[in-house]
Amino acid sequence: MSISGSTSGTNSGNPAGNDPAPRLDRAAVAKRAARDLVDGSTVNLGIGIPALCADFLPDGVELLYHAENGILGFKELSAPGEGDPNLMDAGGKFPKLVPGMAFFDSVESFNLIRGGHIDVTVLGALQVSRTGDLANWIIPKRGIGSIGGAMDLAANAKRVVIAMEHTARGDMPKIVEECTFPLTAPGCVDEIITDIAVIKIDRASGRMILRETAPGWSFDDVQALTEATLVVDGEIVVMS
Amino acid sequence: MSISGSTSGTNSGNPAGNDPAPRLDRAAVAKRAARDLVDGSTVNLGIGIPALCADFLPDGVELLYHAENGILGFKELSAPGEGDPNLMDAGGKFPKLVPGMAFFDSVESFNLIRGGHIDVTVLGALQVSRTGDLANWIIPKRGIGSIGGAMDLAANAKRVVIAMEHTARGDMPKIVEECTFPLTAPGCVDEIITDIAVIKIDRASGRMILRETAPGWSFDDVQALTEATLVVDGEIVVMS
Amino acid sequence: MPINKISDSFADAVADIPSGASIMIGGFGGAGGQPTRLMMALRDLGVGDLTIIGNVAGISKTTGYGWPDHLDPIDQGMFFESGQATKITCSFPVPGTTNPLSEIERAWREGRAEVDIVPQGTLIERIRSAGAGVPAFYTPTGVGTPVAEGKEHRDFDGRTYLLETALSADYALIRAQKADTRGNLQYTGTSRAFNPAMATAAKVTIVEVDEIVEVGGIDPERVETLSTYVNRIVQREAGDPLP
Amino acid sequence: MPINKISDSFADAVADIPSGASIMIGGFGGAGGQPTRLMMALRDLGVGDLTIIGNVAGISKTTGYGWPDHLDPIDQGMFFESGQATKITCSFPVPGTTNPLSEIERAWREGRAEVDIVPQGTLIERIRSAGAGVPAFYTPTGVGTPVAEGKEHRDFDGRTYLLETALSADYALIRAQKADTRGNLQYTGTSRAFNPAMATAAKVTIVEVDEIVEVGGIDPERVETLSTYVNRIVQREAGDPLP
Repeated sequence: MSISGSTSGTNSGNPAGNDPAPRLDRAAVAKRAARDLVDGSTVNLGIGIPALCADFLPDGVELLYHAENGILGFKELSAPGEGDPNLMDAGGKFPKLVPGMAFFDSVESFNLIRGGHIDVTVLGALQVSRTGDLANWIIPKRGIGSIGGAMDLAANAKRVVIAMEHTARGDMPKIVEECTFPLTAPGCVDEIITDIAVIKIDRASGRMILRETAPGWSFDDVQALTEATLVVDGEIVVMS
Repeated sequence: MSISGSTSGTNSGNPAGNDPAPRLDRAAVAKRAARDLVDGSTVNLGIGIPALCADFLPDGVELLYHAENGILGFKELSAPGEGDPNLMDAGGKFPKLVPGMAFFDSVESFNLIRGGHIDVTVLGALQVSRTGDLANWIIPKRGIGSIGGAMDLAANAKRVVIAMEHTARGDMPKIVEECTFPLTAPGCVDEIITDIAVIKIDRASGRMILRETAPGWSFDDVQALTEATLVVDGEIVVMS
Repeated sequence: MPINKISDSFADAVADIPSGASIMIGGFGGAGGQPTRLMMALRDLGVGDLTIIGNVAGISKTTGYGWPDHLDPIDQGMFFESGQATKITCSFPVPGTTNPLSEIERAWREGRAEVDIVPQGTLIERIRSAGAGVPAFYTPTGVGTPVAEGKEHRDFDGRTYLLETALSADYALIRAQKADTRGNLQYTGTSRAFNPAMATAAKVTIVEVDEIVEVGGIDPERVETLSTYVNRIVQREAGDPLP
Repeated sequence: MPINKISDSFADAVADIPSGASIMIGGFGGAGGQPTRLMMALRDLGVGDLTIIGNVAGISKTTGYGWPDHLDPIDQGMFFESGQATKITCSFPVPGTTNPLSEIERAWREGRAEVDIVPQGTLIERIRSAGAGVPAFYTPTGVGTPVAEGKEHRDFDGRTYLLETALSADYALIRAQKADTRGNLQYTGTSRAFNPAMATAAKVTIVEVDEIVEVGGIDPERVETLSTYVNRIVQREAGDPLP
């Protein structure tokens, strides 16, 4: 859990009106991120766009959702007003009791994370650097922030995927050469999925490879909203 | 659990026949050790004489027995042939299921020990030094030994009591100035209860204080079978 | 006869907590697993200069985090609103930007409180270590971040780790669903969270439960906190409307 | 559809274990909690140069430790009798002086096996640390003893501690009573011991169970090993006479 869900939600789109085509909505970003989740994986989804991934799993894919507060194997939320305070997820919501769930304490929950047993975590971000540094827990001018499980997840999950809007308020780039915000973890991000692009980070070579663009967006269009230098390595396909 | 129970059991008494009076039997040593156990304490008893303490608790005293293999609150053993392999103590015996027991894994079991939550452990010994060093896990000439939970218990229990025969085979002293056997833990023993004496170790001053002697045994009689120098500090009473 | 661990009231259970004490407060954040009645008793006791150790702390009142919609949330912010607490160590004291300031953030901004923010996995492992007799351990979490400042770095097998130290407290206020009279505890669902580890890491552990049963009333397989760790137990009133 | 973790036979479940592998064997010592059928399958597989990681190891056959009187004990000594194992890390490999030599002690005396004896609390914490992503920790246990030789010593708050490192393995053979088809595990009584921690610390965890149930067949409060840690499950034959 990190605060990035709520903070990246403050992006107000494209006030200047010079986008070549519409950006994807949050659901579409989540849907694209969900497509890469592998059946049977143990997965931790951050709040915001990442949490929406659960609504868009491909047919036949079943994931084992983990939340930091000590639950594995939850699915949908209870109806409003029907939740049990003793059956909570890490976002403070109340899932339903379903077969196969497991409850445990916070020691065990972070053994699972720190021990590298989480296959994938999908998180939000304030900034991601070209080499995969992630900043998603504090806005410097606020002076105080919340870490929660974000540092443990970012540093230790087998795969770290960022699902977010491509830019912050006023089209300020969030994908940067070097993060100026305090880090959550250095060199941890494997892939970024945004409302205009899918970018793979090749940490070994320090390259950001543009893999996909939203319909109507070119390499140059995406690069214009990205401070970090993007490269092409193989075909660029249209996001779907 | 340490091997000392079985090894200290090899003492063959007093072959030279020059004892001033009989030595106490194993049950009497255990009974004397049991008298100091405080109601409600969490206690770990080693095998041999220490394990016998459970048979001699004063009226009204109820202890919470812990065994390293992950059980708290056990009492008597099952009848021969009736034990359940999934309800074992650390000595490999099978206690009965009684109300209030708790089962847990070895991580939790040693959190309890290492964390200093065991009020008293009663252990056997091969040697105890004047400053409370304990050796009870390996006989040097054998070259190989078993540590089990002995080092964790000796180093971390709030109070370490040794219950043993005063001397080894041939009246070789076990209570010595310096241990010649490899240590289980240095400076850990609080009290020694043997078949001829009760000795308190004042670790702050490095003194062994003789508190009690078996009926018919004088200070000098006990000192003669003790390599470490004993001192008197207060009255010496007769063991009972 | 073992010591009687049962307190007659929440006020009695916390009565000896002095000003200046460090207090662990169990649960995860949210209503479930939070020792709400013990917290209210500590607030009513009025002692000050407290150091609080929590997890998700003080964000429920302004965000509703982890509380059913029909109830007014109660959270660790109460000790900062009352001015009793001057420090908190926790992982998540700041709500999102769209929410009003929490009591903890307000106290921090006004210079009334020190806020020590620790990664959640490091926080729980530090607490667990205090109970388990481990004075320090290495973790990969926080390397290359502000959390690493001033800490020892060390490489094992080519990866860099931080040295983190055990975190104990004078008191732990925790919440369980069931206790037996000896002090064995059983939890329900996700209410375990920080409670079992905190029970092991404080000099005095005080537990708020729904129900106290006789010895034998908890399945030996379901004793999630051993009685050895528990000093005081208080039972809630039947039908208490708070979770 | 999640991966099928169920193996058809004990032989299948261990078939890919190569010579030279390191193998954790669960339980405490004694019949309860020991993955006896998996051990027999590994012996029958015949691979060699194995490193075994156990706890109380190889003393049941000569002492009866932890076995019902009417059965012939089976223990980790089998891998030393067969010559498959060349090393063991454990806490208790030597029976009392009044007992015949164990297979492990005999192999050690004959120079066929290296025996690494570790304090039990340090052993379980090293295994737990490997699963929990902690590369090293400090413990008070072993200071001033042969166990401390060559290890880093460090003082915290005036007491001296040893640095101990995480201990992982290629395979863990463990024993539980119940598994669901997803791989969640439930244990009975004192059979937990080293099993849950070992499940987290090996590259491949293989579980021997009495019963495999559908998902939902284990109470969510009683999942003592999470399915994430489990790679293969084998069910014993109904009425297996071994504990």
